[in-house]
Amino acid sequence: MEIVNKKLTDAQFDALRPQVLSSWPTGGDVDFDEGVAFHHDLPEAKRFPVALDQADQARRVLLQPRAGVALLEEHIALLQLLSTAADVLPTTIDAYTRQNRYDEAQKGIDKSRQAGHSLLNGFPAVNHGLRACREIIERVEKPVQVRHGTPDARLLAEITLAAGFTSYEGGGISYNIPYTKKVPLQKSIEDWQYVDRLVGRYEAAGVRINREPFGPLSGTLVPPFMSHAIAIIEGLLALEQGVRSITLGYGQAGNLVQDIAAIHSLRQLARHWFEAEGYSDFQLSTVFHQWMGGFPEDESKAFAVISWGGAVAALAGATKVIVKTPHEASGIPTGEANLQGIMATSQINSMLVDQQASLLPIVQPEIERIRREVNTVLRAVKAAGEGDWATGAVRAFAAGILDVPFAPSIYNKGKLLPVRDNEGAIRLFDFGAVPLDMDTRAFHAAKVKERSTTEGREPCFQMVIDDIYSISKGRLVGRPR
Amino acid sequence: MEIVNKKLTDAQFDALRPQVLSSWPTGGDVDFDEGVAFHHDLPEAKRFPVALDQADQARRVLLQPRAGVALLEEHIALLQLLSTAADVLPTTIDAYTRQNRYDEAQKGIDKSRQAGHSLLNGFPAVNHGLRACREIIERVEKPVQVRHGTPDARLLAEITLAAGFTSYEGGGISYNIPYTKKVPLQKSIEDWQYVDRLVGRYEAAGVRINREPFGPLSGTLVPPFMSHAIAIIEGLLALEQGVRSITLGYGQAGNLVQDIAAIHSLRQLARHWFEAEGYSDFQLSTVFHQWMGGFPEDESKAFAVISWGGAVAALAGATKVIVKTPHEASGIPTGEANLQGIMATSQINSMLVDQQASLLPIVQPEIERIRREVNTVLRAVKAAGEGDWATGAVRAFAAGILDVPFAPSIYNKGKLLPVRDNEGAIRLFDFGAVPLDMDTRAFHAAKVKERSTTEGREPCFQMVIDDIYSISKGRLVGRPR
Amino acid sequence: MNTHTIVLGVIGADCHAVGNKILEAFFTQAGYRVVNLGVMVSQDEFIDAAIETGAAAILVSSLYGHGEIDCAGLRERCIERGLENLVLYVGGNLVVGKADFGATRDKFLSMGYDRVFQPSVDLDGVLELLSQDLAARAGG
Amino acid sequence: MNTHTIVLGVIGADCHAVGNKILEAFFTQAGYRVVNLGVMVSQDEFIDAAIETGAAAILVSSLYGHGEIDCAGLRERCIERGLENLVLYVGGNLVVGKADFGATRDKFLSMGYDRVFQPSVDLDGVLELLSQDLAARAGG
Ligand code: B12
Ligand code: B12
Repeated sequence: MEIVNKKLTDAQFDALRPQVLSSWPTGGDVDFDEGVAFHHDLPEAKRFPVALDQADQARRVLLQPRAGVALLEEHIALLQLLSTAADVLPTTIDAYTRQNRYDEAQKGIDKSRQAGHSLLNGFPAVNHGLRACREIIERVEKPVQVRHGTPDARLLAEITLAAGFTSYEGGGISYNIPYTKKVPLQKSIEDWQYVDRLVGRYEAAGVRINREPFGPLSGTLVPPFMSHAIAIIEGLLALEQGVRSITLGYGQAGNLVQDIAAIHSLRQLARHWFEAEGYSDFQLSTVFHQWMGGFPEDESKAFAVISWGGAVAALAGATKVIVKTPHEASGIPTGEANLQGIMATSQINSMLVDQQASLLPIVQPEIERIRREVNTVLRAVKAAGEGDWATGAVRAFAAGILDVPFAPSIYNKGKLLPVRDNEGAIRLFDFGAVPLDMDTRAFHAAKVKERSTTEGREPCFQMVIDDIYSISKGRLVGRPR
Repeated sequence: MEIVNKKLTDAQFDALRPQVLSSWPTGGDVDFDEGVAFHHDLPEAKRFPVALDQADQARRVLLQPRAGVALLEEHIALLQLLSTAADVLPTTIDAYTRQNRYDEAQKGIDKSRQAGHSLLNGFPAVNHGLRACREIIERVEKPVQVRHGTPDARLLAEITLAAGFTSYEGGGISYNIPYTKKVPLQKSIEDWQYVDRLVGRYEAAGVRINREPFGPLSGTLVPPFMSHAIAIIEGLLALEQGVRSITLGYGQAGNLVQDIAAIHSLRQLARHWFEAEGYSDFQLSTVFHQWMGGFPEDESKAFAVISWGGAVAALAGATKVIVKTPHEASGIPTGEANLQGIMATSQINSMLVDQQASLLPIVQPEIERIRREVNTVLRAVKAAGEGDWATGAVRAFAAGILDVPFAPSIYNKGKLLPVRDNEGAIRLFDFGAVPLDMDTRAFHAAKVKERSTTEGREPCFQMVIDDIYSISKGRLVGRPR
Repeated sequence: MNTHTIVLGVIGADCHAVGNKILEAFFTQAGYRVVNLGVMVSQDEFIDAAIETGAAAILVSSLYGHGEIDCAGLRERCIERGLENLVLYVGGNLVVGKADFGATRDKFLSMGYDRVFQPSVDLDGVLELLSQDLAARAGG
Repeated sequence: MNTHTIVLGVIGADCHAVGNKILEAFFTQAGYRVVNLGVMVSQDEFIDAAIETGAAAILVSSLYGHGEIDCAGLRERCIERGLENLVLYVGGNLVVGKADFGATRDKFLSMGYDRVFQPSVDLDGVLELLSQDLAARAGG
């Protein structure tokens, strides 16, 4: 049976729940009502949706790092350090937990204890369990979000939300296609319906929890219209399950105009589609990810990339910016390196946040372009699903209507080929099976031609490879040397 | 007798020369013809005007640090280190030499030898003399410029130019008003006529030496029209003496639109005035100074300020950018810190240099405004001088037609009071005696009012002080807390 | 031109796909027969593929930080399964955190990898080393 | 409100004028009678002004890095010229380069300055210290 975008009934949800909670021993500690009671007692300062709302109202950009280590005390100390400079905090989950490999996560915890430093690339929240997660919320004075990359994130959600986390990243598409190889899309969308329904239940119990689809996807030359289309679909799926606070994300491309247009169009398009599909009374915000592709190894150069991300986040007026660090090219950052990224971002952010208005005139045409592309693709997805967004998403990926460049999933066609134009904006070199209209195709082709003329070479896969390496090698457009 | 803007005759120049060369023993080594011969043998790669030309043609932005230490070997090693990343190099002169206090410079050299590290804030080129300066040129593989702040820079010029330096910063106004307290403007302009005439003589001998008036002046809230007016006057004074390669400078204000407009208008206005005054056959380029006011102490924040400067230099299409360092707020940078600033700038520069065109539409109105202000002021200066730019400059400062905010010179009125507007652009709060037209005044007043309404306080000196501190405290507009 | 077969893949629970796709394109263009297992490859999958295709080398990638855990024991397992003469390379962001590469290299050399590479490695250089190592292995 | 006179200035060949103008505004607003000598002030000019105006304190600024050379001997010279009881402060970027402030402070304390300040100093705090020090000096 194909999946449908329909709110899970209480009976359906309750039937799934025991199996979820018993998939690892720590699931047994989850008590929804106790969780709700704890949330009700949380001070405003620890609530993610409140922080987002206040930021949008004050036209400020919230700064958020990524951070997670293997052991609880170290993790709390890390977040306490970062909370001196960040506005909202993460708990980044390790990669074994993301694949539900709790045995291996346990090995990672044990070896980290022996080694005296973290051997895991995140905090294994499921293994540590509810009490430990609760301690994070109790001992950290700012809102904390679960950030991960988990196709089946049901148990993780049950534990962390009951523990008091007030925001949960991910989605059935965005935490599958870039993060897995063989998980069927239908399966991950189904499992995320569960997560969204859980959030919807908290909402119904008076506890607002923010949900954030993962915007950047593969982080590598993703054209804005594609990540927007997917973000909006995930937003629709979440709304249907009762989620009411949604943050849609976008990963910096590098071209100033395109990136500002992307944030504006994301906000506009999401509102439009959410309302057109009959949802209202939602709280919508945006998150801008500083450059998500390969970073330069040199830390000073990394600071420049970070600063440019901070600059554009401010000029675009995103609600939140996810901050990279000078260690990005090398490894999980130390707390200090993480702070450095936040400090640089904070400086440039507050220097530029008053300057948004002057750029509006030049971004309008690009907003219009993205809008047209997104609308075309979303209509095609809806048509593919015969009106149903869940079915539509699954069929659209199978048909290549939705297609994420450089994603590892076998359920992703991988036929769409992006390339930068002469000003560094991401355009399409091969449209794959994405059903863009003729004018749009002609526009992309002309832009790519302009560049290939400048460089005196035909558009080719080497050009794409050059673009993948470009920022790590100190440029934006991967010109031949 | 008042000073006039007239090419020094050979007789006048030759009469002054013995006195200049004998003002310190090392002057005796200067041999103009030998210097010319040395210049003729210099490879292209060591010639400043060539580098500027190539950069403008390739639409690249040259990166230049500031650097100078007390002792020769250390200074050469420093430049060699920086030449791995910089495009063109400096030799920054110490502050005693700038005041012709060669005795004290000598003490600084001696104490530095004892201490084992530099106790001077620059390289005392006069004390070290011609042979030492020649060694710099011989052992450093890129063009080197003398950067200083010297009201009477005649001997320094004789020595360094004969030694093979191919660019010389400064001017009779820009190296007086911000750098001295009691040197009469007439005196410094006269002394700089000598310097320019010397450069003109090299030019006549087939040796092109670049001249660069110091654009940023006090580095503190200088409105673009004021620094432009002064830069253009210094350009005219230099042209008259036979200089042919001129780089006009501008210090970053912080507002994107204003800064881009400033670089564009500087280039346009200079060309216009130079040609209108009958000069042709000059080589004109621009230099953008990364933020010249107080820096944040935190190095990560400093990286953000540096990166923003690098970004705007690229987006504005300046010929050259002067790079700050993460040590700026604290002290003369180490070579490593200097490299860090260059690396960050290099990264952001090459990421943005292809994106200039898209910003043009939004900077036009500001270009128009600056053009109008500069033209008004320059016409007033010319009128004050009854057609003579040198006389005009002296009288204009006396009358407050030219007025540099926060400058220490007693020959500067200091009545002009700048303040940031709501988007961080520098506007005028008190016009002093600057003869701007009524529409322009109304525009400034409206902009200042807009901000004071936002902040709920009258424009006042405290607002100006807040703006002086703002970037070092992590913002651009100095809002009340 | 050589006709060696090499196996590529990203080990463990690691999903970083971009470098892997570039390596595939690069070694293919250089004339190798490339068997690319993509991301999230287990030790046994690497070995199965090498046996099946008669590969002369396995090039393991690990980007996400768990390399230290995921890569340990691969050499022993190769030998157990009869792959005595295999060239074994590993590259990427091999450990958690920004670490001194010398120490990381020693760690992985002592696990039995023939060569250990940083992300910033020049691939043309790798090509040369690989053909040397394959020649030496064939000769020895 | 106090009615002490204080002398301000930037010592040596130093042209940094901005901080000096802010200090003048700040101490004036705080009620001091401020004699501001501006930039490029010699040791003797400081002392002449202090004698002439009966100042209770001299606040020396040095931003440009030659502080170590320019500021040495001022205390001795004050005493020579009969200013025994003067409060002597110094602040700014006192040495060449980014240095550990503890070492810099010790260096200037041992030159006879009563207090030594970094650029990032909170001026309200300085105000308090100054009134304490002036009171103590008057009492002692
Ligand atoms: C893009 C990216 C992602 C994307 C990946 C999308 C996709 N499916 O491919 C997304 C956002 C999904 C992602 C997720 C995660 N990522 Co990630 N990611 C990156 C990033 C920014 C770029 C990687 C990239 O594509 N580079 C471009 C390619 C061309 O380079 P490359 O991958 O390095 O490969 C080249 C070389 O390494 C070399 N090479 C590689 N293998 C081999 C083998 C041999 C034999 C040889 C010779 C050479 C060689 O050649 C390749 C081609 O040039 C890097 C940081 C960086 N490099 O800037 C982090 C980074 C790799 N990610 C990291 C982490 C930790 C994660 C997460 C666990 C989340 C987290 N905790 O932050 C998850 C992983 C979940 C999982 N299950 O794997 C860390 C790893 C930390 C460490 N080792 O200490 C990094 C280093 C960032 C950081 N500093 O924290 N990531
Ligand atoms: C603007 C500036 C200039 C302008 C000055 C214009 C003018 N006439 O005022 C120009 C461009 C002309 C200039 C020139 C030079 N400068 Co300058 N300049 C700066 C800069 C960027 C800002 C200074 C400023 O205005 N700050 C804002 C004011 C409000 O802060 P402030 O000056 O620090 O003053 C405050 C505090 O220090 C404190 N304070 C100061 N004195 C005292 C005293 C007491 C008792 C107390 C309690 C407090 C106190 O209170 C003040 C008010 O808050 C600084 C670096 C920085 N801070 O970011 C470099 C800096 C001061 N300059 C420096 C140097 C070296 C020079 C030059 C020699 C050129 C060179 N080699 O680079 C020349 C000086 C020539 C000369 N004869 O003096 C160095 C000094 C290095 C060192 N100490 O190791 C600095 C630190 C830059 C650097 N890192 O290299 N400069």
